[in-house]
Amino acid sequence: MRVRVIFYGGLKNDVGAKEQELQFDRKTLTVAQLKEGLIARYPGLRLKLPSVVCAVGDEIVDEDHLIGDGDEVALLPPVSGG
Amino acid sequence: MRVRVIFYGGLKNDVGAKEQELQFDRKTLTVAQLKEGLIARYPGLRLKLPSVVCAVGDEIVDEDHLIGDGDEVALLPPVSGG
Amino acid sequence: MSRWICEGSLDLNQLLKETEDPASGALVIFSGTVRNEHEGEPVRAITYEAHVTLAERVLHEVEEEVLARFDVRQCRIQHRIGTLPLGELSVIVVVRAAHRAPAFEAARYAIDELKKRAPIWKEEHYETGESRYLEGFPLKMREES
Amino acid sequence: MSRWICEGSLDLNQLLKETEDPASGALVIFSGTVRNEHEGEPVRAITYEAHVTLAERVLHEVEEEVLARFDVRQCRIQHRIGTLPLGELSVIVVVRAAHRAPAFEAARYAIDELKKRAPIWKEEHYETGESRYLEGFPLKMREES
Repeated sequence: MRVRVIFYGGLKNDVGAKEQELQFDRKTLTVAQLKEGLIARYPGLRLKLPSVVCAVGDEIVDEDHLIGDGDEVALLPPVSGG
Repeated sequence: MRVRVIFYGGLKNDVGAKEQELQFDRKTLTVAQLKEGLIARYPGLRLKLPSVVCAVGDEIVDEDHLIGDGDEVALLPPVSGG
Repeated sequence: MSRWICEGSLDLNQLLKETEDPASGALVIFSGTVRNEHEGEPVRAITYEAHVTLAERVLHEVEEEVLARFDVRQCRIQHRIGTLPLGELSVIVVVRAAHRAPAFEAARYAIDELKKRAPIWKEEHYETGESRYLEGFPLKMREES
Repeated sequence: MSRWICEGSLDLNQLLKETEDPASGALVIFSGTVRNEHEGEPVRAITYEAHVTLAERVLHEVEEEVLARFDVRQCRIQHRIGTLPLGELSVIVVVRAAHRAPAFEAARYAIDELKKRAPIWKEEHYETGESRYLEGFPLKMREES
Protein backbone atom coordinates (compact mmCIF):
# COMPACT_ATOMS: atom_id res chain seq x y z
CA MET A 1 0.00 0.00 0.00
CA ARG A 2 0.92 3.60 -0.52
CA VAL A 3 1.00 6.38 2.13
CA ARG A 4 1.74 10.06 1.78
CA VAL A 5 3.66 11.24 4.84
CA ILE A 6 3.92 14.94 5.72
CA PHE A 7 6.70 16.01 8.06
CA TYR A 8 6.03 18.99 10.32
CA GLY A 9 8.42 21.15 12.30
CA GLY A 10 12.01 20.01 12.57
CA LEU A 11 11.19 16.54 11.18
CA LYS A 12 11.38 17.84 7.63
CA ASN A 13 15.03 18.74 8.20
CA ASP A 14 15.75 15.21 9.47
CA VAL A 15 14.12 13.67 6.41
CA GLY A 16 15.19 16.28 3.89
CA ALA A 17 11.66 16.74 2.57
CA LYS A 18 8.33 18.17 3.67
CA GLU A 19 6.42 15.27 2.12
CA GLN A 20 7.20 11.71 1.00
CA GLU A 21 5.16 9.15 -0.89
CA LEU A 22 6.01 5.75 0.63
CA GLN A 23 5.22 2.18 -0.47
CA PHE A 24 4.70 -0.61 2.06
CA ASP A 25 4.48 -4.30 1.12
CA ARG A 26 1.63 -4.99 3.53
CA LYS A 27 -2.11 -5.35 3.43
CA THR A 28 -2.64 -3.45 6.71
CA LEU A 29 -0.52 -0.79 8.33
CA THR A 30 -0.89 0.65 11.81
CA VAL A 31 0.61 3.95 12.91
CA ALA A 32 3.16 2.00 14.99
CA GLN A 33 4.14 -0.01 11.91
CA LEU A 34 4.42 3.16 9.83
CA LYS A 35 6.81 4.60 12.43
CA GLU A 36 8.93 1.42 12.27
CA GLY A 37 9.05 1.69 8.50
CA LEU A 38 10.09 5.33 8.75
CA ILE A 39 12.92 4.50 11.16
CA ALA A 40 14.16 1.83 8.71
CA ARG A 41 14.30 4.47 5.96
CA TYR A 42 15.44 7.42 8.12
CA PRO A 43 17.46 6.20 11.13
CA GLY A 44 17.79 9.78 12.35
CA LEU A 45 14.11 9.67 13.32
CA ARG A 46 14.58 6.83 15.87
CA LEU A 47 14.97 9.06 18.93
CA LYS A 48 12.32 11.52 17.81
CA LEU A 49 9.39 9.34 16.80
CA PRO A 50 8.39 8.30 20.34
CA SER A 51 7.27 11.89 20.98
CA VAL A 52 5.68 12.31 17.54
CA VAL A 53 1.91 12.02 17.15
CA CYS A 54 0.20 11.24 13.86
CA ALA A 55 -2.88 12.79 12.32
CA VAL A 56 -4.99 11.55 9.44
CA GLY A 57 -7.06 14.39 8.05
CA ASP A 58 -7.51 16.64 11.05
CA GLU A 59 -7.87 13.80 13.54
CA ILE A 60 -5.05 12.75 15.84
CA VAL A 61 -4.85 8.95 15.76
CA ASP A 62 -3.50 6.27 18.12
CA GLU A 63 -0.53 4.00 17.57
CA ASP A 64 -2.87 1.13 16.67
CA HIS A 65 -4.93 3.13 14.18
CA LEU A 66 -5.16 1.38 10.81
CA ILE A 67 -3.93 3.59 7.99
CA GLY A 68 -5.86 3.30 4.73
CA ASP A 69 -4.30 2.86 1.32
CA GLY A 70 -3.65 6.32 -0.11
CA ASP A 71 -4.04 8.09 3.25
CA GLU A 72 -2.16 11.25 4.02
CA VAL A 73 -0.51 10.98 7.43
CA ALA A 74 0.84 14.06 9.19
CA LEU A 75 3.76 13.57 11.61
CA LEU A 76 3.50 16.10 14.43
CA PRO A 77 6.56 16.53 16.63
CA PRO A 78 6.37 18.39 20.00
CA VAL A 79 4.74 21.77 19.44
CA SER A 80 6.11 25.27 20.12
CA GLY A 81 3.48 27.78 19.07
CA GLY A 82 2.64 30.98 20.90
CA MET B 1 -8.50 81.32 59.31
CA ARG B 2 -9.83 80.50 55.90
CA VAL B 3 -9.81 77.13 54.15
CA ARG B 4 -10.97 76.18 50.68
CA VAL B 5 -12.49 72.70 50.80
CA ILE B 6 -13.00 70.63 47.64
CA PHE B 7 -15.47 67.76 47.78
CA TYR B 8 -14.77 64.75 45.58
CA GLY B 9 -17.02 61.90 44.51
CA GLY B 10 -20.38 61.60 46.25
CA LEU B 11 -19.43 64.14 48.93
CA LYS B 12 -20.32 67.03 46.63
CA ASN B 13 -23.92 65.78 46.51
CA ASP B 14 -24.05 65.65 50.33
CA VAL B 15 -22.76 69.21 50.59
CA GLY B 16 -24.50 70.60 47.52
CA ALA B 17 -21.30 72.10 46.15
CA LYS B 18 -18.01 70.99 44.63
CA GLU B 19 -16.06 73.62 46.60
CA GLN B 20 -16.65 75.73 49.70
CA GLU B 21 -14.67 78.58 51.20
CA LEU B 22 -14.90 78.14 54.99
CA GLN B 23 -13.92 80.43 57.90
CA PHE B 24 -12.70 79.01 61.23
CA ASP B 25 -12.24 81.14 64.38
CA ARG B 26 -8.99 79.43 65.30
CA LYS B 27 -5.28 80.09 65.04
CA THR B 28 -4.45 76.48 64.20
CA LEU B 29 -6.56 73.84 62.54
CA THR B 30 -5.81 70.12 62.18
CA VAL B 31 -7.43 67.86 59.66
CA ALA B 32 -9.41 66.24 62.49
CA GLN B 33 -10.66 69.67 63.61
CA LEU B 34 -11.59 70.56 60.04
CA LYS B 35 -13.68 67.38 59.84
CA GLU B 36 -15.45 68.31 63.11
CA GLY B 37 -16.18 71.74 61.72
CA LEU B 38 -17.57 70.22 58.53
CA ILE B 39 -19.88 67.90 60.48
CA ALA B 40 -21.19 70.91 62.42
CA ARG B 41 -22.06 72.61 59.12
CA TYR B 42 -23.14 69.48 57.17
CA PRO B 43 -24.52 66.83 59.57
CA GLY B 44 -25.03 64.46 56.62
CA LEU B 45 -21.26 64.02 56.50
CA ARG B 46 -21.01 62.52 60.00
CA LEU B 47 -21.12 58.88 58.91
CA LYS B 48 -18.97 59.44 55.87
CA LEU B 49 -16.01 61.44 57.15
CA PRO B 50 -14.34 58.59 59.07
CA SER B 51 -13.53 56.93 55.73
CA VAL B 52 -12.57 60.20 54.04
CA VAL B 53 -8.90 61.10 53.61
CA CYS B 54 -7.66 64.64 53.05
CA ALA B 55 -5.06 65.96 50.66
CA VAL B 56 -3.30 69.29 50.60
CA GLY B 57 -1.79 69.91 47.19
CA ASP B 58 -1.10 66.41 45.93
CA GLU B 59 -0.05 65.04 49.31
CA ILE B 60 -2.36 62.92 51.44
CA VAL B 61 -2.16 64.21 55.02
CA ASP B 62 -2.81 62.69 58.45
CA GLU B 63 -5.59 63.60 60.86
CA ASP B 64 -3.12 65.65 62.94
CA HIS B 65 -1.71 67.60 59.98
CA LEU B 66 -1.84 71.36 60.55
CA ILE B 67 -3.74 73.13 57.81
CA GLY B 68 -2.32 76.50 56.79
CA ASP B 69 -4.34 79.68 56.37
CA GLY B 70 -5.59 79.81 52.78
CA ASP B 71 -4.85 76.12 52.10
CA GLU B 72 -6.91 74.15 49.66
CA VAL B 73 -7.97 70.85 51.23
CA ALA B 74 -9.33 68.03 49.08
CA LEU B 75 -11.75 65.58 50.71
CA LEU B 76 -11.31 62.14 49.18
CA PRO B 77 -14.01 59.56 49.91
CA PRO B 78 -13.51 55.84 49.18
CA VAL B 79 -12.35 55.44 45.59
CA SER B 80 -13.96 53.51 42.74
CA GLY B 81 -11.81 53.95 39.64
CA GLY B 82 -11.06 51.30 37.09
CA MET C 1 -4.30 65.01 28.31
CA SER C 2 -1.49 63.78 30.52
CA ARG C 3 0.49 60.58 30.47
CA TRP C 4 -1.86 59.01 33.05
CA ILE C 5 -5.19 60.86 33.14
CA CYS C 6 -7.00 61.65 29.88
CA GLU C 7 -10.12 63.64 29.11
CA GLY C 8 -10.43 62.24 25.59
CA SER C 9 -10.72 58.65 24.38
CA LEU C 10 -7.91 56.35 25.44
CA ASP C 11 -5.73 55.32 22.51
CA LEU C 12 -4.58 51.72 22.85
CA ASN C 13 -2.68 51.76 19.56
CA GLN C 14 -0.69 54.78 20.68
CA LEU C 15 0.20 53.09 23.98
CA LEU C 16 1.28 49.96 22.10
CA LYS C 17 3.50 52.07 19.87
CA GLU C 18 5.01 53.89 22.85
CA THR C 19 5.85 50.60 24.57
CA GLU C 20 7.29 48.75 21.56
CA ASP C 21 10.26 46.73 22.77
CA PRO C 22 12.23 44.14 20.80
CA ALA C 23 13.33 42.38 24.01
CA SER C 24 9.74 41.66 25.06
CA GLY C 25 8.01 38.50 23.85
CA ALA C 26 4.82 38.85 25.90
CA LEU C 27 2.23 41.62 25.92
CA VAL C 28 -0.66 41.70 28.39
CA ILE C 29 -3.32 44.39 28.22
CA PHE C 30 -6.11 45.00 30.68
CA SER C 31 -8.86 47.41 29.87
CA GLY C 32 -12.02 48.37 31.71
CA THR C 33 -15.07 49.19 29.62
CA VAL C 34 -18.41 50.72 30.55
CA ARG C 35 -20.90 47.87 30.89
CA ASN C 36 -24.64 48.02 30.54
CA GLU C 37 -25.67 46.93 34.01
CA HIS C 38 -24.65 46.99 37.65
CA GLU C 39 -26.27 44.63 40.12
CA GLY C 40 -29.26 44.27 37.84
CA GLU C 41 -29.78 47.96 37.12
CA PRO C 42 -29.44 49.00 33.48
CA VAL C 43 -26.60 51.51 33.11
CA ARG C 44 -26.39 54.01 30.25
CA ALA C 45 -23.13 55.84 31.08
CA ILE C 46 -20.50 56.39 33.75
CA THR C 47 -18.87 59.63 34.83
CA TYR C 48 -15.32 59.32 36.16
CA GLU C 49 -13.88 62.10 38.30
CA ALA C 50 -10.29 62.27 39.55
CA HIS C 51 -8.14 64.34 41.83
CA VAL C 52 -5.95 64.73 38.78
CA THR C 53 -2.53 65.62 40.19
CA LEU C 54 -2.74 63.05 42.98
CA ALA C 55 -4.09 60.38 40.63
CA GLU C 56 -1.21 61.02 38.24
CA ARG C 57 1.24 60.55 41.07
CA VAL C 58 -0.41 57.32 42.23
CA LEU C 59 -0.53 55.83 38.72
CA HIS C 60 3.10 56.75 38.19
CA GLU C 61 3.98 55.09 41.50
CA VAL C 62 2.11 51.93 40.54
CA GLU C 63 3.96 51.80 37.20
CA GLU C 64 7.28 52.10 39.03
CA GLU C 65 6.30 49.42 41.55
CA VAL C 66 5.36 47.06 38.74
CA LEU C 67 8.75 47.56 37.07
CA ALA C 68 10.52 46.98 40.40
CA ARG C 69 8.55 43.96 41.64
CA PHE C 70 7.96 41.92 38.50
CA ASP C 71 10.27 40.74 35.76
CA VAL C 72 8.67 43.01 33.18
CA ARG C 73 10.13 45.64 30.86
CA GLN C 74 7.28 48.08 30.21
CA CYS C 75 4.26 49.19 32.21
CA ARG C 76 1.86 51.99 31.31
CA ILE C 77 -1.42 52.92 32.95
CA GLN C 78 -3.98 55.40 31.63
CA HIS C 79 -7.36 56.31 33.09
CA ARG C 80 -10.02 58.37 31.44
CA ILE C 81 -12.17 61.00 33.15
CA GLY C 82 -15.47 62.54 32.11
CA THR C 83 -18.74 60.93 31.04
CA LEU C 84 -18.35 57.72 29.04
CA PRO C 85 -21.09 55.93 27.10
CA LEU C 86 -21.42 52.14 27.05
CA GLY C 87 -18.46 50.22 25.70
CA GLU C 88 -15.93 53.05 26.04
CA LEU C 89 -12.55 52.27 27.60
CA SER C 90 -12.20 53.73 31.10
CA VAL C 91 -8.73 52.41 31.87
CA ILE C 92 -5.87 50.70 30.04
CA VAL C 93 -2.93 48.81 31.54
CA VAL C 94 -0.19 47.72 29.13
CA VAL C 95 2.61 45.41 30.30
CA ARG C 96 5.41 43.97 28.19
CA ALA C 97 7.87 41.35 29.42
CA ALA C 98 10.26 38.76 28.08
CA HIS C 99 7.87 36.02 29.25
CA ARG C 100 4.17 35.75 29.88
CA ALA C 101 3.89 34.70 33.54
CA PRO C 102 5.22 37.95 35.05
CA ALA C 103 3.34 39.97 32.41
CA PHE C 104 0.01 38.52 33.57
CA GLU C 105 0.87 38.98 37.25
CA ALA C 106 2.05 42.54 36.74
CA ALA C 107 -1.04 43.61 34.80
CA ARG C 108 -3.26 42.13 37.48
CA TYR C 109 -1.28 43.89 40.21
CA ALA C 110 -1.48 47.23 38.39
CA ILE C 111 -5.25 47.24 38.01
CA ASP C 112 -5.81 45.93 41.54
CA GLU C 113 -3.63 48.68 43.02
CA LEU C 114 -5.23 51.35 40.84
CA LYS C 115 -8.65 50.35 42.13
CA LYS C 116 -7.48 50.57 45.76
CA ARG C 117 -5.25 53.63 45.59
CA ALA C 118 -6.06 56.00 42.73
CA PRO C 119 -8.24 58.96 43.76
CA ILE C 120 -10.84 58.35 41.07
CA TRP C 121 -14.62 58.12 41.53
CA LYS C 122 -17.28 56.50 39.41
CA GLU C 123 -20.82 57.82 39.14
CA GLU C 124 -23.18 55.47 37.34
CA HIS C 125 -26.06 56.86 35.30
CA TYR C 126 -28.99 54.48 35.03
CA GLU C 127 -31.63 54.04 32.38
CA THR C 128 -34.13 55.26 34.99
CA GLY C 129 -32.51 58.71 34.89
CA GLU C 130 -31.03 58.30 38.37
CA SER C 131 -27.32 58.46 39.12
CA ARG C 132 -25.28 57.04 41.96
CA TYR C 133 -21.73 57.08 43.25
CA LEU C 134 -20.59 53.58 44.04
CA GLU C 135 -19.17 52.34 47.31
CA GLY C 136 -15.41 52.18 47.06
CA PHE C 137 -12.12 51.52 48.79
CA PRO C 138 -11.16 53.95 51.59
CA LEU C 139 -7.79 55.52 50.83
CA LYS C 140 -4.93 54.97 53.27
CA MET C 141 -3.59 57.93 55.24
CA ARG C 142 -0.05 57.00 54.46
CA GLU C 143 1.27 55.06 51.51
CA GLU C 144 2.44 51.61 52.54
CA SER C 145 5.40 50.26 50.68
CA MET D 1 -6.90 33.93 6.38
CA SER D 2 -9.17 31.97 8.65
CA ARG D 3 -10.78 32.84 11.95
CA TRP D 4 -7.89 31.20 13.85
CA ILE D 5 -4.81 30.88 11.63
CA CYS D 6 -3.63 33.87 9.60
CA GLU D 7 -0.92 34.29 6.99
CA GLY D 8 -1.00 38.08 7.15
CA SER D 9 -0.49 40.41 10.10
CA LEU D 10 -2.82 39.87 13.03
CA ASP D 11 -5.30 42.72 13.44
CA LEU D 12 -5.97 43.44 17.11
CA ASN D 13 -8.35 46.29 16.35
CA GLN D 14 -10.48 44.04 14.16
CA LEU D 15 -10.63 41.41 16.91
CA LEU D 16 -11.64 44.06 19.43
CA LYS D 17 -14.41 45.22 17.10
CA GLU D 18 -15.62 41.66 16.55
CA THR D 19 -15.82 41.02 20.32
CA GLU D 20 -17.50 44.29 21.34
CA ASP D 21 -19.99 43.50 24.06
CA PRO D 22 -21.94 45.97 26.20
CA ALA D 23 -22.33 43.41 29.01
CA SER D 24 -18.55 43.06 29.45
CA GLY D 25 -16.70 45.42 31.77
CA ALA D 26 -13.28 43.76 31.58
CA LEU D 27 -11.05 43.13 28.58
CA VAL D 28 -7.84 41.11 28.83
CA ILE D 29 -5.56 40.69 25.84
CA PHE D 30 -2.51 38.49 25.59
CA SER D 31 -0.19 38.76 22.64
CA GLY D 32 3.07 37.08 21.81
CA THR D 33 5.65 39.11 19.93
CA VAL D 34 8.90 38.10 18.25
CA ARG D 35 11.72 38.98 20.63
CA ASN D 36 15.32 39.68 19.79
CA GLU D 37 17.01 36.90 21.72
CA HIS D 38 16.56 33.36 22.96
CA GLU D 39 18.81 32.00 25.68
CA GLY D 40 21.42 34.57 24.84
CA GLU D 41 21.39 34.08 21.07
CA PRO D 42 20.37 37.12 19.01
CA VAL D 43 17.24 36.33 16.99
CA ARG D 44 16.32 38.16 13.80
CA ALA D 45 13.03 36.43 12.85
CA ILE D 46 10.80 33.45 13.60
CA THR D 47 8.99 31.20 11.14
CA TYR D 48 5.75 29.65 12.41
CA GLU D 49 4.36 26.58 10.70
CA ALA D 50 1.01 24.97 11.50
CA HIS D 51 -1.00 21.91 10.60
CA VAL D 52 -3.65 24.39 9.64
CA THR D 53 -6.88 22.40 9.78
CA LEU D 54 -5.97 20.65 13.01
CA ALA D 55 -4.70 23.89 14.57
CA GLU D 56 -7.96 25.60 13.69
CA ARG D 57 -9.86 22.82 15.39
CA VAL D 58 -7.70 22.98 18.51
CA LEU D 59 -7.95 26.78 18.81
CA HIS D 60 -11.70 26.56 18.35
CA GLU D 61 -11.87 23.90 21.07
CA VAL D 62 -9.81 26.04 23.45
CA GLU D 63 -12.13 29.01 22.83
CA GLU D 64 -15.14 26.82 23.62
CA GLU D 65 -13.48 25.44 26.76
CA VAL D 66 -12.73 28.96 27.97
CA LEU D 67 -16.36 29.98 27.51
CA ALA D 68 -17.52 26.86 29.36
CA ARG D 69 -15.04 26.90 32.26
CA PHE D 70 -14.73 30.58 33.11
CA ASP D 71 -17.30 33.28 33.72
CA VAL D 72 -16.40 35.13 30.54
CA ARG D 73 -18.48 36.28 27.58
CA GLN D 74 -16.05 36.41 24.65
CA CYS D 75 -12.90 34.51 23.76
CA ARG D 76 -11.01 34.72 20.49
CA ILE D 77 -7.63 33.23 19.61
CA GLN D 78 -5.61 33.93 16.47
CA HIS D 79 -2.17 32.64 15.54
CA ARG D 80 -0.07 33.81 12.67
CA ILE D 81 2.01 31.58 10.40
CA GLY D 82 4.91 32.43 8.10
CA THR D 83 8.13 34.31 8.77
CA LEU D 84 7.81 37.20 11.23
CA PRO D 85 10.40 39.91 11.86
CA LEU D 86 11.16 41.24 15.35
CA GLY D 87 8.27 42.81 17.21
CA GLU D 88 5.51 41.27 15.06
CA LEU D 89 2.52 39.70 16.81
CA SER D 90 2.56 35.90 16.58
CA VAL D 91 -0.58 35.23 18.59
CA ILE D 92 -3.48 37.17 20.09
CA VAL D 93 -5.91 36.07 22.78
CA VAL D 94 -8.87 38.38 23.50
CA VAL D 95 -11.16 37.74 26.45
CA ARG D 96 -14.07 39.87 27.60
CA ALA D 97 -16.00 39.28 30.81
CA ALA D 98 -18.27 41.12 33.19
CA HIS D 99 -15.43 41.21 35.75
CA ARG D 100 -11.67 41.12 35.62
CA ALA D 101 -10.71 38.07 37.70
CA PRO D 102 -12.13 35.44 35.33
CA ALA D 103 -10.95 37.45 32.31
CA PHE D 104 -7.32 37.22 33.50
CA GLU D 105 -7.64 33.52 34.36
CA ALA D 106 -9.28 32.69 31.05
CA ALA D 107 -6.67 34.51 28.96
CA ARG D 108 -3.90 32.73 30.84
CA TYR D 109 -5.62 29.38 30.35
CA ALA D 110 -6.10 30.00 26.62
CA ILE D 111 -2.45 30.79 25.90
CA ASP D 112 -1.20 27.96 28.14
CA GLU D 113 -3.43 25.43 26.36
CA LEU D 114 -2.49 26.78 22.93
CA LYS D 115 1.17 26.28 23.73
CA LYS D 116 0.57 22.67 24.81
CA ARG D 117 -2.00 21.57 22.26
CA ALA D 118 -1.93 23.58 19.03
CA PRO D 119 0.03 21.87 16.21
CA ILE D 120 2.24 24.88 15.55
CA TRP D 121 6.04 24.94 15.30
CA LYS D 122 8.51 27.75 15.74
CA GLU D 123 11.79 27.96 13.86
CA GLU D 124 14.09 30.67 15.15
CA HIS D 125 16.43 32.44 12.75
CA TYR D 126 19.54 33.79 14.43
CA GLU D 127 21.78 36.72 13.61
CA THR D 128 24.49 34.16 12.86
CA GLY D 129 22.50 32.93 9.86
CA GLU D 130 21.62 29.65 11.54
CA SER D 131 18.08 28.47 12.22
CA ARG D 132 16.69 26.06 14.77
CA TYR D 133 13.39 24.44 15.68
CA LEU D 134 12.79 24.74 19.39
CA GLU D 135 12.05 21.91 21.79
CA GLY D 136 8.33 21.80 22.46
CA PHE D 137 5.46 20.01 24.15
CA PRO D 138 4.67 16.50 22.88
CA LEU D 139 1.05 16.33 21.72
CA LYS D 140 -1.30 13.91 23.44
CA MET D 141 -2.65 10.93 21.49
CA ARG D 142 -6.15 11.59 22.69
CA GLU D 143 -7.66 14.82 23.85
CA GLU D 144 -8.22 14.81 27.61
CA SER D 145 -11.27 16.64 28.79
